[in-house]
Amino acid sequence: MPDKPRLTREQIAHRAAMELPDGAYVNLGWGIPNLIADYLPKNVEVYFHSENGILGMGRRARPGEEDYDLVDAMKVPVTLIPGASFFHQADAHLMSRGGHLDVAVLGGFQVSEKGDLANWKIPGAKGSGGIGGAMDIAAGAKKLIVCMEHTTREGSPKIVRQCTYPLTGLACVDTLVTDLAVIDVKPEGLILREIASGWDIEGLQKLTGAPLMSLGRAPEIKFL
Amino acid sequence: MPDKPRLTREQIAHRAAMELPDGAYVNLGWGIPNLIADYLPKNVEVYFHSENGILGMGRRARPGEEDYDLVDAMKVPVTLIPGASFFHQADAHLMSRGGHLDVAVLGGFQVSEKGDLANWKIPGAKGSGGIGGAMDIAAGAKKLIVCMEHTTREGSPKIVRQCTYPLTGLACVDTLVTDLAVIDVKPEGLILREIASGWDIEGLQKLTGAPLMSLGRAPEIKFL
Amino acid sequence: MRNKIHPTLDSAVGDIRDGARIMFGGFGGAGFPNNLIQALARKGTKDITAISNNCGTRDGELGLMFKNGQIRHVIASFPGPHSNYFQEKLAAKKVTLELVPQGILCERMRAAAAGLCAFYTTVGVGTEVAAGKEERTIEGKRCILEMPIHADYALIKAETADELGNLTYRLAARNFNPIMAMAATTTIVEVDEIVPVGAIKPEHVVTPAIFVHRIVQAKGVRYAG
Amino acid sequence: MRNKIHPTLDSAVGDIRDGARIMFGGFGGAGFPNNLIQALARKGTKDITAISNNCGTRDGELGLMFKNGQIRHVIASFPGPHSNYFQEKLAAKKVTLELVPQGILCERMRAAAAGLCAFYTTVGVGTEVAAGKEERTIEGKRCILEMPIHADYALIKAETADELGNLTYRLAARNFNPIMAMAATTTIVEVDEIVPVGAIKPEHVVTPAIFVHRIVQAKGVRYAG
Repeated sequence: MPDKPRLTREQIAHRAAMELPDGAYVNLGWGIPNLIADYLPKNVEVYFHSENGILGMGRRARPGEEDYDLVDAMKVPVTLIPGASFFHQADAHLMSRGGHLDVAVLGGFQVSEKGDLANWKIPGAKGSGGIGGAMDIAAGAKKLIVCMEHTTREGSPKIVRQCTYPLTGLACVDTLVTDLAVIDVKPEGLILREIASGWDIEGLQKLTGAPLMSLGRAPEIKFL
Repeated sequence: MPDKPRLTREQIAHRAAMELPDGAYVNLGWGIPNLIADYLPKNVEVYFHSENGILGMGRRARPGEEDYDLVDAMKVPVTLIPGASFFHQADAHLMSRGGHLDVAVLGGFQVSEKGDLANWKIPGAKGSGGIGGAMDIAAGAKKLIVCMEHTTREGSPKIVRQCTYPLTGLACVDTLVTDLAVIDVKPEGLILREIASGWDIEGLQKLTGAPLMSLGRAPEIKFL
Repeated sequence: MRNKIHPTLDSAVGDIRDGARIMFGGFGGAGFPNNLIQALARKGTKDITAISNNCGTRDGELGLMFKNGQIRHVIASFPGPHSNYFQEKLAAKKVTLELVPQGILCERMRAAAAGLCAFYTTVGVGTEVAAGKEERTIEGKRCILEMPIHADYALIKAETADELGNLTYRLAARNFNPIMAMAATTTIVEVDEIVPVGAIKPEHVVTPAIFVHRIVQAKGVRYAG
Repeated sequence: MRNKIHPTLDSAVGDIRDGARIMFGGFGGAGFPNNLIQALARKGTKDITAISNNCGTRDGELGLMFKNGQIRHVIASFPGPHSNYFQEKLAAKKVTLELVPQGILCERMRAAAAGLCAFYTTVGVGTEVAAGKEERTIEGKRCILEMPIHADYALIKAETADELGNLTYRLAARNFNPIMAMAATTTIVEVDEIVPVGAIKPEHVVTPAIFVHRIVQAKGVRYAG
């Protein structure tokens, strides 16, 4: 039995982009979040922060346009928008940790019903692993959105009662955008805000490791 | 009976200026230290730091030359030398507290035999008092010189076993330049390095509230 | 795009309520937001906690705030002998004062800006400023615990803002202003000049726009005293 | 005037002894002191404790130091999947690693620079990085105690130095370099260009000369990977 359709990675990014308010200062993490800049609504202007000391990052550099002194946190050559600024890495993280970023969007391996995030290390993976800026950003952003698939490739829930992967931060996630749902993490629990077309909360709950609540029937995810 | 001659404030500053090594980064406090810049030996180039965010402060501004956006820590209009830089007050004190200043020279009300300094508040004085940057500078400079008269106007020793005035910092003073002597504060006690012309250690000891030691007969203070 | 530019000084401070905690930039006559202070005097906000290096002079800087009785508590490093209105109110117990070493004042504001919970310093150990503070020994050094200083507003002065709020400062008028801009919830800047977006080279920005919430152009009132 | 300018890369690193603690600037391919690293490889200093965000790539940045077996311990936030020489040495237990969140890495270096003894942060609470660290609750927030990271040397890269050591950086090649310059006992900078004293506007200086001890002009070797 083929599964009902899920959002693509690009659609997750598209839906997450709709969460960004006009004028917001935003940090985008690795993975799906890095696709978000392509899906900003036309009337929304946001300012992208990079933890290597850039505010006002523009699109990625086109072939021939690359300057390797101007890279983002993924080491990819980028461009600037007018009004950009540079600062050192401690000031960059003062911004992320000190509550100056309006929104940060990170990828996730697991999110708990309390909003704990695990996104930096897979247990048993080879090599050193690496934290990067994720812990500072998770701890400090005014609003933290996590973009991820709803389940692992094997079909296990990535939204769980308690994270089993190494943690990035405690009670830091505000909103989850997955390939099946938009979910807000509230003191009372996980509140289903929107659901993928063709899915219902019962079907979704089976793929979710923690109880979902809903205020009435959750509307379908739509794209602006 | 008239006292034997003592150094003038200008001579104290002159003698203290001779303690500054070539190329040093130096902060000068209020009072006598502020006169030091006029007495630098010709072959010595030092860089003056001001805690309001200047490195490379030059002489005071001449009449008609004043720019009130360019003042020193005493609010007096100053000039810049080539190669000066500006930075914010937290970085200015990162320099003073973090051990980046080679020498700081402060005024003093009392200095103890252990090198404790009291220089910000006279007990019983009216008003709020004010600390300013003295505590950070006292705590952090690689070498702290205190310039002061050897005794109060009433003739009491300002060099004491234990400070009775409110403290600026503990065990922070390295060298004292007074109107009667140059004294180093060492773990073993106060070591008389030089003495004013016409004075001997016995006469000096009577005006000093803590024991003075000397390696042989201390030479006279001379001016380059 | 959020419009951060306010048409008047009065609108820029229009929502500052009684009891607000406010940082005021400036040092030694340079970089004080004198025009914003005058607007706050006109507004008449009371019971202010003021965080500032100095407490002004007879006619200048924060002096007006004390003259008007708008400030209830002060956190400062050097109120200053010429801060006569402050000294009068302090003597009359109409104002309370917390004296903080200047660098620690900066550092406590920066801790607030950087989301740090507290820090240990050797500065002030064994002095009056250590009173009531936790002391311990770390790596053989006696040190005391210092807490962040947060504020609802920072009133600062810069030379130039672009329309997004990137700031540059003139000479030593920089002083406390960039630190306060980072530390306060809402930063209001008066500037000599507002320039188009892109007019400031990205490497020359001192305060990035993320820290600036309201911009107002003001003809500078300056006090040498 | 102290002459800070070294004629060669080799003389600039000439006194770095085995066992030194060294900070290496750079992030994401930008702002690495690649020429100084090559000089340090020629010198053959061993048992280095390296403090750096990354551990280099196959051929670039710190990679060479690991390939040569010169590094014994690393403090880093993101060693990186392409840091193959580091990963090999780590797997072979020839190198030890302390993983630190990137902003805390910056902040611990800044604490060393600023003469602070320690600080409390919420970052890392409840995670692996909290292991062995003191935890307490301040103002209702769980936080952990973090210690300064000192170093004997910082090897950094800037675009321009004047003859006194004032530095400016190009674009995002700034990154860790100014922080490390402030934190280390001796800061050695390789630059594209040395300009006369006075050529950099005082407001545009990013790293003031007080933090810079040795300057060497180097043709930049750059690694995109």
